[in-house]
Amino acid sequence: MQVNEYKPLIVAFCCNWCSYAGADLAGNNRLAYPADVKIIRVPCSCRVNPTFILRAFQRGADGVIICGCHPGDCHYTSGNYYTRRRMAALFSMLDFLGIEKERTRLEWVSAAEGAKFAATMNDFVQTVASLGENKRLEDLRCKK
Amino acid sequence: MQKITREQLIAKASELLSNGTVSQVLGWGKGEFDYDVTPTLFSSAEELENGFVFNDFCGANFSKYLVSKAAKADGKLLVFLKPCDTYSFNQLLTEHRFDREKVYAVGIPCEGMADISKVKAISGDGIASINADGDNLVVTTLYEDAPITIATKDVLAERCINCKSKKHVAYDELMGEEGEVLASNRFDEVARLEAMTADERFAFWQNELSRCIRCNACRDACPACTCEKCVFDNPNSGVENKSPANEFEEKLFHIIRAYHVAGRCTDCGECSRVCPQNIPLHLLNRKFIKDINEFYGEYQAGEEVDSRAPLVNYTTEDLEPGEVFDRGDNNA
Amino acid sequence: MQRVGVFVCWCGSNIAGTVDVKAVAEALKNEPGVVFSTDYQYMCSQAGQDMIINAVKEHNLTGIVVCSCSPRMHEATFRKTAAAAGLNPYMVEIANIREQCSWVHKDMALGTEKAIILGKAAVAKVNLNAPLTPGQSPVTKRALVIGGGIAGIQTALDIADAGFEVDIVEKKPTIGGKMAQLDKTFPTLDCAACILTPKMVDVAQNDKIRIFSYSEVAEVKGFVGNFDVTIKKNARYVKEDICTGCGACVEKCPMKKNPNEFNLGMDNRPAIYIPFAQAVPKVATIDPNACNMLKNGKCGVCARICTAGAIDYTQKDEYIEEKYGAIVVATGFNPISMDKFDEFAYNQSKDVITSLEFERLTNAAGPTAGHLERPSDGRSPKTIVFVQCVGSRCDACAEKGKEYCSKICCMYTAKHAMLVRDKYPETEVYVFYIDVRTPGKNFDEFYRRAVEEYGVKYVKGMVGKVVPEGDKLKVQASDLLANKQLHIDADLVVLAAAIEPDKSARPLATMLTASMDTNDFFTEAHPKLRPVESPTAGVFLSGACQGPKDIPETVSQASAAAAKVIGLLAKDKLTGNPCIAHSDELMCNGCSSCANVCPYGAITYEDKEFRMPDRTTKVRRVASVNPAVCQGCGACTVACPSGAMDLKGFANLQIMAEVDAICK
Amino acid sequence: MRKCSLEKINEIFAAIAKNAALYLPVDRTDGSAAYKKWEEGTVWSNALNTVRSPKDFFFPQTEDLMRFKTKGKTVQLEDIRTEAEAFVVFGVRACDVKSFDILDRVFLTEPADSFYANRRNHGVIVSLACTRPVETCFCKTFGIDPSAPAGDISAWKTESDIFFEANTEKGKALLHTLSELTEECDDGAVAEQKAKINAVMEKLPLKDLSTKGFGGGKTAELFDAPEWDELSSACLGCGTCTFVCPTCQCYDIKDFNTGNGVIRFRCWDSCMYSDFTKMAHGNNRLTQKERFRQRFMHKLVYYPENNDGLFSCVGCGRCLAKCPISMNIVKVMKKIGGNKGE
Repeated sequence: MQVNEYKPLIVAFCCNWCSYAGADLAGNNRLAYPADVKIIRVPCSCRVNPTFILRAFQRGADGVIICGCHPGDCHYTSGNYYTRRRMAALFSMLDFLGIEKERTRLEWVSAAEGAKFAATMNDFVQTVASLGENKRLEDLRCKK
Repeated sequence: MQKITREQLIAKASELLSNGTVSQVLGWGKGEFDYDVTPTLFSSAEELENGFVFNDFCGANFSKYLVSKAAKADGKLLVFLKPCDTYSFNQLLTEHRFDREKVYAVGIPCEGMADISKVKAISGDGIASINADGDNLVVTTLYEDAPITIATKDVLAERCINCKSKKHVAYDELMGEEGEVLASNRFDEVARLEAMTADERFAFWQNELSRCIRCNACRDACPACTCEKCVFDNPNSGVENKSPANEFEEKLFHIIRAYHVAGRCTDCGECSRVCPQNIPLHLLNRKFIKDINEFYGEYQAGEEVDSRAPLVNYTTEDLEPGEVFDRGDNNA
Repeated sequence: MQRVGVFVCWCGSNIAGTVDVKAVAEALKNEPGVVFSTDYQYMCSQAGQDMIINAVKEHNLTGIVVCSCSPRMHEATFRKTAAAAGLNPYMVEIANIREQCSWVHKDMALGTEKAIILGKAAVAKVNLNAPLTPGQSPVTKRALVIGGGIAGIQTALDIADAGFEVDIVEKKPTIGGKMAQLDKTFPTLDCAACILTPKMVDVAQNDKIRIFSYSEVAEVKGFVGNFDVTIKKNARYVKEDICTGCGACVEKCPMKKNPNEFNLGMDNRPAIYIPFAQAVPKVATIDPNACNMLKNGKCGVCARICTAGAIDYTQKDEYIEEKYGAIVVATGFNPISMDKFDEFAYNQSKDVITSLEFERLTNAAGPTAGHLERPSDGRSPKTIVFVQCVGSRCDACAEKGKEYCSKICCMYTAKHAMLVRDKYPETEVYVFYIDVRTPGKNFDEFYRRAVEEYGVKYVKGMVGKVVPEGDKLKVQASDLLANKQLHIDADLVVLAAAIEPDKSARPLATMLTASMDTNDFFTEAHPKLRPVESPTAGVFLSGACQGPKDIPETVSQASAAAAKVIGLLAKDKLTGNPCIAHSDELMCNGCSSCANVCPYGAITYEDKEFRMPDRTTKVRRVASVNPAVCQGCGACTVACPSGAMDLKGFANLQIMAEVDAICK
Repeated sequence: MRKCSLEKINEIFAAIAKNAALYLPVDRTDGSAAYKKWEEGTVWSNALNTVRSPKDFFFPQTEDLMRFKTKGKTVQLEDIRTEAEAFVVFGVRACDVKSFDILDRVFLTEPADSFYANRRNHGVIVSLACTRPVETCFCKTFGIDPSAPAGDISAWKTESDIFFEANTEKGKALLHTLSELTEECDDGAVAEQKAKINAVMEKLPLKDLSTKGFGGGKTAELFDAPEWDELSSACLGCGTCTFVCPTCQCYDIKDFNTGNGVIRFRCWDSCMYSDFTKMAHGNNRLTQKERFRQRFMHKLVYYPENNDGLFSCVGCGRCLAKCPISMNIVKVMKKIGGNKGE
C-alpha cells in the first residue's frame, strides 16, 4: 500500500439534523477518520451555496464534501432535493472546466449512520489524497 | 436580408404612437457606421424617420431594457422582439421584473443577424459601408476599390447559426409570418468539449478565461442578470471582486455568473456577443442547459411564463451528482 | 469588534485525553477578537458555567466560544449560560472538539491541531454573530394523536387528564390496535383485553377526547403550536352517531365470506362488521369492496334491518379541518410479510403461522374460541416449533428482513410456549433462538420459568427449513450447542416475524416534515435525552413508531409524550427559532426563486415603493419572510441570485468566515 | 535612421529578447490581436489594434501594493515592491504611444506613483507608424500623426523593410544593441510611407471630428447639456470602454484577506460602475447618466483643464469597436460641443 505523506484538507458541510448528528454518532462510537476532515455545521444541506464550495477551494481546501439527510428524510422535507440538483449542476460544471470531479462529493448520511459517516470520510480523504493538491481551483495568494 | 424592413417597422411604430397605444418606442438607433446600432427610445414619427434603423446588425436583445425603461415610460412602451428576444421577455415576466401592462410587444421575424467581425475577416477592416442586397451584404472598404459581396449566411453570428427558434413565445402583435421552434445543433460544441479529457478541457478554459478583463459586459448585457445589486458588486456578499486577480477569480466569476442564470438563461447569446475578448461564454450557459435537459428533462427557459426553473424544482427520483459522471458520455 | 471569550472544556479525559486543551486555549488567545481564553474540566457543570458568567462580567465579553462536545448536546446549555450572564444567547458558538475531534482522532498532535482550527472557525463565526431575538407565536390548545393503539390511547388519556382537548385519528374502524388482538401479556400473563378495554372505554367516555375512527390524516400545514390538519374521514356507510352497535345488521348480512382482518384472515366476517365485541366506537362499518349494495346496488338488507336507521349507502368521504398545537405520532407496527421466507413454508402450509396469528388462535375471542387447533385440520398439535428472529437481526445486505432486533419476540415466544405447556402439558414445545434477550423487570425470571418449570425445549440454533409432508411439518434445524442437526416432525410451526413500522408512517412523516431512519422508524430529537420528541418541533413520538417496544415500554413512552405535549400546550405563547431567513429588500429582485423552494410557504411578496438614486420613486416587488413560519433551512438563500436572502445565525459571511478559518 | 529587411525581423526580436522581455502584437485565433511575450517562433501581427492597449504593461489591471501580516495582536507591514524586469513593447501605434503622455501626467506628477514609475523606467517603447488606419480611427482629432509615432524608438514598416529612429536615451541604447542587424539609411522610404498613410487618413469617415467646443473651461456649458439623457439612456454600465481604453487610469484599492495576511492591491476601476468612488456617505454619482457624463467630461473637459489643454483621448477607436451598445466618445462629441449639426 502506498504511504501518502501528503495531507489533504477536506471541508465537510454537514446538515444539522442528519449528517452532523451522524458525525456525532461516529464520535460516540469512536469510529476514527482522518483529522484532515473539518466539519462545518449548516442547518440543511440546501444551505450550502456553491460559492462556499468555491471559497473553500480558493482558501486551500483539496476536497469539499456536502452531507445531508437521505432523500425523503430531510428535516425540512425538500431541502436535500434542491441540494441534489444544485450540486449535480455545479459538479458537472466544475468537471466541464476540467477540474477533477473527485474533489467534490455529495453524500447522504443519516443521524443513525455513524459508521457510514466515518467510512465516507475515510474514503473521501483517500480519494482526494490520491489526487494530490488542488491545483486547478487554487488561489496562490491564499497558500503563502 | 431581413424579411421585414425598416420602413414597415417605422410605419407600425408611427401608427402605434399616433393612435396612442404606446408613448415611446424602443428600437435600434442609427450609429456612426452601417453596422453599429444603439438601443434608442423614440417618441415621434419624426425621430423614427431620422434615427431608426433595422438591418442585419440589429442583434441586441431589448428585453432587459424593459426592467428599467418600462417603469419610467408614461404610457406603454413599444418593443420590437425577435423570436429569441421573446424568450427573455417571458423569463423576465416569470421573475416579475417588469410590468406587462406597461409594454406593447411586437414580434418581428428574424433571418439571423450578422457578426461584424466575421464580415471584417472577409472584407478586411476599414469598412466604409455595408448594404444588404438580397441574401448578400455588399461591403465597401477604405482599401478596396471594388465593393465586396458576402453571403449573409456566411457571416451570421454564432448564436444565429444555431438558432433555436423562429417562433415568438410572447407578443401583443406579430408582424410577418410566425416561425417554428428549430432543431438546432447548439449543444454540439458543448458535447465536443465534454468528449475531451479533463486536461484538455482545463487547458481550453484556462486559455479562454485568461483573456477576461472583467468588464462585466457579459453580465450587464445579460437579460437574466437583472439583480438590483449583483453579488460581485456587493461588498457584503463575500464574493465581491472587481478584477480577475488570478486564475481562480476568473473561474469564480464565470462559474457563478453562469450558475446564477442556470435554469433561467434562455440561451440568447448576448454574453458572447458583447464580450470584447471573444470568450465563448455561451458555452458555459449551454453546458448548464444541456445538463438540465439531460438530467431533468427538456426545459427551455422563457418558453412559458410562470414555469418553474429546474434548479428551484425537484423530483424525488432525480439523479445523484455522482451519477452525472456515470452516464458514459464522459471520458475524462 | 467583538470581545470574545474562549472556554475549552476537558470533558474529563474525553477531550483532554486526545487534545491538549491548554494548547488550544493558548492558541486561540491570539485570534482576532479574543480577549480571554481558558480551559476547565467540565464546562457544562455549574462551576464551569459560573466561570463563563464571571468571565463575561469581568472581561466585558460580547461573544462566547465554547470548545466542547457537540452543539447538539450543550448548545442550549451554554446559550442559557450566556443569557444568565446578560448576553444574548445567540452570541455563543460551539467548537465540537469531542465527537468530531477527540473521539475520532487518536493522535494527540493531530487532534490538538484540529481542535485549534475548529476553535478558530468558531471564533471567526462568533465575530460575525449578531444578537438574535426569537419571535413569538400563539399555541392552539388542542392535541392530535395519530393512531389509536395502546400508545395513542395512553397519550390521549394523559393529555385529556391534564385538561386539554385531544383528537385521536385511527385508520381502522376501532381503536385498540395490536394490543386488542393479543391474548395474554408477559410477564404477568394477565389478559390483554382485560386491561386494554377499560382504557378504550375511558377514551370513549372522556369528553375531552374525540375519536376519528376509520379516518386518516390527509394534510398537515403550519408549525409547532399552529398546525392546520385536514383529516379524511372515510365513508363507513353507517351514521356513527345513530348506530347503537347492536349487531343485528352484522348477523343478517348475506355477504359473509370476507377475510376477517381482526383475526388475521383466519376466519370470515360479513360485509358489514364490528371488528370485535369491545370495539370503540362500537359502530358497524360496511366494507365497500364486499357489500353487494355498494358494488351492485342490490341487497339493502342491513338498511332494512337497522331499526335506528343508521345505514347510509350514500355516505361520502368527509374532510375535516382542525387546528392543533401539538401532534403525537402513534402509528405503531406490523409484523413483516412472510412472503420472502419460503424456507419456513409459510405460504405452503396453513400450519405455519406467525406469532400474532398464534395469539388469535389462543384467544378466547379468536376464531377457535381459544382452543389451540391447527388451522389446516383443527387437530390439536402435539409438537410445536417456535422459530425466533424470523426477519429480525438479518444481515444488512440481506434483501429480506431487518437488521434490527424486534425486541418483543423473545418474551412473547416464552409466553406462548409457557401457555401451551400449561394448557396442553402433553404437547412438545421447541423454541429455536439465536440469543434469548430478556432485559426487563421480571423478564428473565419469566423466561427461566418457561424452561425450568414448563419444560419448554430451548434450542440455540436456527431452523433451516420447514417442509410440509403429509400432515406433518418436517423441521430441519441445527443445535449449535450440541453441534448437531435436528429433524423434528412438527404439527404447528410458529414464526416470530420481525416487526416493522406501519406503512402509513412514511407518507405521514413527509407531511409532518418529521425525519425517519432507514427502517422508517421515526427519529427522535435525541436518542437518549429527547426520546419522545421528533426533531420537528411540535411533533411527538409514542410507541412502536419510534422503534420496537413492548407494552410497558410503550405505555411509559406514551405517557412521556403526553407530558411533553402538556408542557407545550400549557404555554400561551411559543418562542420561535430566531435563526431564520431574512430578505434585504434593497437587493431583492422579487423574482420568486425563494418562494419556489420554501417548503413552508413562509415567503410572500409585496409591492413596495423605493426611492431611486435619481430621486424618483419606483415600486418594486420584494420578498418578505414570515418569521413564525420560517424554519430556517436556508434553501431560499441559495436560490436567491442576488444574495438578498440570508439566514440569521448561519449567514453567508459567517459560513465563509468558518471556511476561511478552516482553510487557512 | 536605421533600417533592416523584414526578412530579418525575427533576428531583431531575438536580439531584443536577449536582454529584455519583448512583447509584441500577435494574432489570436478569434481574429483579434493581443500583446504576447515573444519567444522563438512567435509571429508578429500586422493587425492595427490590439484589444487591450499597451497601457497594461505599465498599469496592469491588478497590482499588489503591499502586504500586512498580523502576528498575535500586532500588525506587520511588508514592502513587496521589487525592481521591474526590463522589457520592450514593440509595435505600439502612434495613438497608443500618445496615451503615455496622458498617463505620465497622472502617475508621474509628484507624488509619483512608484509602481507605474518603476515599470516606466524599465520599459522601452518601440512604436510603429500606422499601416492601415480603419473607420474607427480618429487620432487626428487629437493632433496625433499616425505616420510619425513617438516612443523611445519610432519605427516604420514598408513592404520590404523596417526603419528605426531612436528618440530617447533608452531608445538609443536599445537601437545600439541592434546595430549589427540594422544599417544606416536616409528617410526617403519613410517619407513615402508617411505620405501613403496620410492619404488614407483623408478618406477616414471620422476625419473631420473636432474637439471644438471641448476643453478646459467648458464645464458650466456642457455639464447640464440636455443631450446627456439620451446619450446615456442605453448605457449598460459595464466597463468595456474603460478597460480597453489606453488612457483610462482610474483604479480602486482593495484589501484581500488571504487568511494568512492581507494583500493590499489595486485594480482597474471604471467610472461607469455604480460603486465607483463610493465613499462612506455613499456614491457621489447616483445614476448611470451621471457616471456616463463623468467619463466623457473627464476626457474632454476636466483633464484638458488641468493638463494644458491635453485631451485624454487618443482616438484609437477601441471603445467604438467594443461597446456592447455602440455608444461612444465620437457620438458624444457629435451630439455635444462644437460638432453639433455636422
